[in-house]
Amino acid sequence: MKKIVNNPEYVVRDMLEGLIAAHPDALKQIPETTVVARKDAPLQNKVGIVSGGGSGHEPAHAGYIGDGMLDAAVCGEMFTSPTPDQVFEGIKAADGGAGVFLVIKNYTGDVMNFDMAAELAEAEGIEVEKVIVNDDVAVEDSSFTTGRRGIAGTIFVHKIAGAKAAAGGSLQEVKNIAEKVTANVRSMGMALTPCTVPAAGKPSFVLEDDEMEIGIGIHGEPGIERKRVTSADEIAEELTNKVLEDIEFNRGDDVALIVNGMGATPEMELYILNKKINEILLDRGLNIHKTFVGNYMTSLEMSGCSVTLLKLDEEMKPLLDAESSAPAFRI
Amino acid sequence: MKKIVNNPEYVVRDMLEGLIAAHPDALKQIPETTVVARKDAPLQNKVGIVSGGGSGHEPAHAGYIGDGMLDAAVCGEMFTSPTPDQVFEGIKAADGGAGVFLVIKNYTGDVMNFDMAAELAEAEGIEVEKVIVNDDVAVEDSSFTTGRRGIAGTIFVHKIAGAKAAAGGSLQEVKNIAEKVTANVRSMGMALTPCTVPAAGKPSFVLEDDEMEIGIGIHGEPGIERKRVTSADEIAEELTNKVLEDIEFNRGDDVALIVNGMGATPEMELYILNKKINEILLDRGLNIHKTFVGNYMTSLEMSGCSVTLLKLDEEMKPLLDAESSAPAFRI
Amino acid sequence: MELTAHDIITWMKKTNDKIQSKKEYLTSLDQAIGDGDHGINMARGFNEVVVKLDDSSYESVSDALKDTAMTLMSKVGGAAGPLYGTAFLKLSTSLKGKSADYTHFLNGLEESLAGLKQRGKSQEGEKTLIDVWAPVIEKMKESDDFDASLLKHTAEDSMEKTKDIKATKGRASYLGDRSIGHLDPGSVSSFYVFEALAETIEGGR
Amino acid sequence: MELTAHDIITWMKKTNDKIQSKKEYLTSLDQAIGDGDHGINMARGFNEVVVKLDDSSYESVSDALKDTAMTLMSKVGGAAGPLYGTAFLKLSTSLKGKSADYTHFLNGLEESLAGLKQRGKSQEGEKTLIDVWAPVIEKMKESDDFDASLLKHTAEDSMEKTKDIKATKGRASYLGDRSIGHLDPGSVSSFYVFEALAETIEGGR
Ligand SMILES: Nc1ncnc2c1ncn2[C@@H]1O[C@H](COP(=O)(O)OP(=O)(O)O)[C@@H](O)[C@H]1O
Ligand SMILES: Nc1ncnc2c1ncn2[C@@H]1O[C@H](COP(=O)(O)OP(=O)(O)O)[C@@H](O)[C@H]1O
Ligand SMILES: [Mg+2]
Ligand SMILES: [Mg+2]
Ligand SMILES: [Mg+2]
Ligand SMILES: [Mg+2]
Repeated sequence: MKKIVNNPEYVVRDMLEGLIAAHPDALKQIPETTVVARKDAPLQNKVGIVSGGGSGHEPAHAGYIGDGMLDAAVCGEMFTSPTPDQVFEGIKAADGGAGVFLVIKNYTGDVMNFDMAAELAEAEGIEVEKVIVNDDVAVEDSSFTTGRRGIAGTIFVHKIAGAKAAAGGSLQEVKNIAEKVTANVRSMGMALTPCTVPAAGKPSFVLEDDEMEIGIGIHGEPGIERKRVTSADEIAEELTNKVLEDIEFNRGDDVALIVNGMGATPEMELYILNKKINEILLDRGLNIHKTFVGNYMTSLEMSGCSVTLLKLDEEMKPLLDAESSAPAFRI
Repeated sequence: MKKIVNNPEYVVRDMLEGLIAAHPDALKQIPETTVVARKDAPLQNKVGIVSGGGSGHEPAHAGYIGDGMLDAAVCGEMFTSPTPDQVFEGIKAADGGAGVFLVIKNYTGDVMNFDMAAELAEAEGIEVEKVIVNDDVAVEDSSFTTGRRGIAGTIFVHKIAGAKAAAGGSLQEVKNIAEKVTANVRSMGMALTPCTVPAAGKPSFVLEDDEMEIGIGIHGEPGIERKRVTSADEIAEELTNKVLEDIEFNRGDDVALIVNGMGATPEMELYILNKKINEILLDRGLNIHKTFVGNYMTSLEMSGCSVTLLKLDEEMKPLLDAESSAPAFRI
Repeated sequence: MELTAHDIITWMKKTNDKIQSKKEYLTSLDQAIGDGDHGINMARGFNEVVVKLDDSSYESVSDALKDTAMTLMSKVGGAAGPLYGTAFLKLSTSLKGKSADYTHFLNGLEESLAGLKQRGKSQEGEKTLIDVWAPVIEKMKESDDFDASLLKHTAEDSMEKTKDIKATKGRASYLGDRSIGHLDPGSVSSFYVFEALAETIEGGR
Repeated sequence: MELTAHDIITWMKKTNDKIQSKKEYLTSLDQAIGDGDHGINMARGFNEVVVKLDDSSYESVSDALKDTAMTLMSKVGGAAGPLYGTAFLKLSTSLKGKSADYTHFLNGLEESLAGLKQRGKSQEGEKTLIDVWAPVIEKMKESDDFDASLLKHTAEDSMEKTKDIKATKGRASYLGDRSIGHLDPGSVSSFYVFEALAETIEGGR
């Protein structure tokens, strides 16, 4: 394991200190917690938007705090959902009297911890609503299972729900639009190399020099299929086609695209992927409204990528385009 | 070599197509060249700012094109300076009649190719000035050698020279401020792992599992010292102290800081470094005006980091703070 | 036999000892079919439980269990945190104002199991820690006093059986059939909990 | 003996063959003390030179050399591109309107060397391709006609001597003393250029 860290047990604590030091005017840490919030939070009479989850996905989620996006992010231990008391602190930090909206990625731990926090908040009279993002088409969605995971598509939920709240939307309106985004966003990822949780000290799985793993999660979970590394064009096709299959995309639809790096993949490779993805989408007659290429939802130093598509409508489009001051998603 | 690429010979071509596809409203590629320019270039009566160099350092340099930064970036082959004809195309694309300013990193190839391009441009009546950035303190600066390399500090030159040009500065004024930045910016880097040029197919050097290389360049050049991996705090100390030694930093000085990732290092680790760097700078009585943490000047999938410090004065400060619409450096 | 607050502290210390020494093993089980943090999370959480229990003095079993629950809830995180937190909280609530004799304790464990199922929206047979808690409690119902050896063996057998189950809940469910052949990490940590309980009972004899 | 435009084409084709077959070797030399692109760059450039020369027909040696120079300049990049471009451009300019007999050709090479030094702001002994060009030209001055074997051996010896030099120019200079013990990649490619010239002369006899 080669990492630039001090004590592996304190990576999250150290990171948060370095994060706040880098953005002293925009961010603050709620004392004695792992909650990061806008410096000026809570905003009176604005619905507060709170997200969070395990750490190791940077810039998710603290990088998405800012005007027009999140009010607070709750940072768990490495790949570990934060606890209810921490999420509750995040809710309190974001509560300006108009209620708080939780963006939760669909993992058992996240759902349980955020739900318990919501119960605590409601007991104190804070109105709380939530959305559970489940964009990962690598995983089967069925009522008998845990359902699909939440991955990079979550960023679009942050953005659009955040813009709605910034525009004065009510808690219910924010929830409605967040649910619409969730219903229309799909993603799929792959990895060339695994990642290593600092305190675990060894990689989450092992891939041979000529192997890649398709359908990878963002926590070093093994994917759904292991095969020989193919070309960028073939990878782009495999991921994009899978994403396009899951919900109906029709000629003329407006879409927004994220070509996401898993952490160690150079931007050059992401742009090479984007070339092909672009061709595929144009071939399908889709109208690419906006493209985002970069590291948005990472998995430590995993190398690989994911493709996210959001089918837009006239309500979502201006909200996606609205200004955001979040350091990792300036618009 | 594990990479998401098609034919390794065409990585730059493929990347540029994907880049333009992602930023269709902001960027254009000059046909038949590897020059990327602002969509609206050339801007009449504004000094054009052109940078460039070998590819493999993304987001450098095309990511720094935008209002308040570069007008054009000339993209060479992997780690290979672009040729004079290409640089000349970049100069023409940026020339709005007020002259063109070249930001060159101090490498023999870059200096020669850009100089020859400048001669071609001058022969066609375009006024050209330049600065040669040499911020890397890992390398000895002496008149008998090639001198120090240009690395991440170049971004500050782009930003401040770009802001001066955007504010209506003359070619000479742009040159003056760019030279001031160059005189006041220093950097130093290290690597945990090497990188592999796609067409070369094997890594530029080999490090054992417990080794790191200090004083690394951004082209897979070996560094100046190989040693056992130490903690984040020790790495931060070693790099920062070396940077602080080279020019005089006095208590009360304003500085701007870049904690730069080399490509494969997770943001988490960069923030862990920033925590310690911050402490060191505050201990020295320096006033950290602005901090930038992220992948700014990379070396493909190398893992490692560099630390850049710019000593600011009252002239540079507002120019650094001025707006920029460049995708990789939004301010 | 009746458990005392002191027994609860012993139970948690023994659990902690096991989890600390099996931290890497639990993590490697979770790397195989999950995200590789179960050992790290449980070790962090139970370490804090022991610190908390050592710093306090307890009149009742219920109070000691409540602090255990609250500490796990706020220190473990992930799926295991709310689950173990809920299980011990239900046990604590059920024993409130009561002696921890076999019947009361067993009733409490039944409440724990119900809490686990509700919190996890899951049932037996989904390859989760419920596949240890449920059969252990079922077996305990056949007896009318603590039986250390029965407890331990039932927990151990049940844990081992999780190997053959296909996961339909938790992170391992993403693997579908590929989850078969691996032990469920949460079931292994639950085995340590019951093994530690068995040893506490034996020591208390 | 006098070189013809056709000889120049042969020279460049032979150079290209060598460089293509030594592409990886050149790259690995550059990985050791540079950035690992010298073989890739030279292979790309000389390949284009051959395409260009094949597509055209030349009246004079100077014209063929000019296209060679311009192609290298616009296709190689890095340090080698402007350097080789300059060297062949100076040779072309010097031979303009002249026959490529030994004296004229040698004068031209001297112009090339001056151009290399000026472009690279460098001298002999700095571990660059100048350490092949300079001694080769020096040696040629002792003779009054093309001598293939002398050319080849001088180039080869000079190339090998770069191993012992400490680099003070180019990327290898960053390594300081650590550059000693490695061949200079540009000197090796320059050796191929002169070896190819020697073979062209031999063939032309
Ligand atoms: N829905 C569920 N119901 C009951 N137990 C579950 C459920 N989901 C997961 N578990 C248990 O939690 C364990 C994983 O815990 P842990 O690794 O700490 O959490 P995470 O999966 O969030 O990383 C699993 O091995 C399983 O026993
Ligand atoms: N200043 C210089 N003067 C003469 N030759 C030089 C100089 N700098 C570099 N070279 C030559 O160029 C070669 C490197 O070429 P190449 O690898 O293509 O360029 P780069 O160093 O830009 O990657 C060196 O081996 C050396 O022979
Ligand atoms: Mg987890
Ligand atoms: Mg080069
Ligand atoms: Mg886990
Ligand atoms: Mg080179």
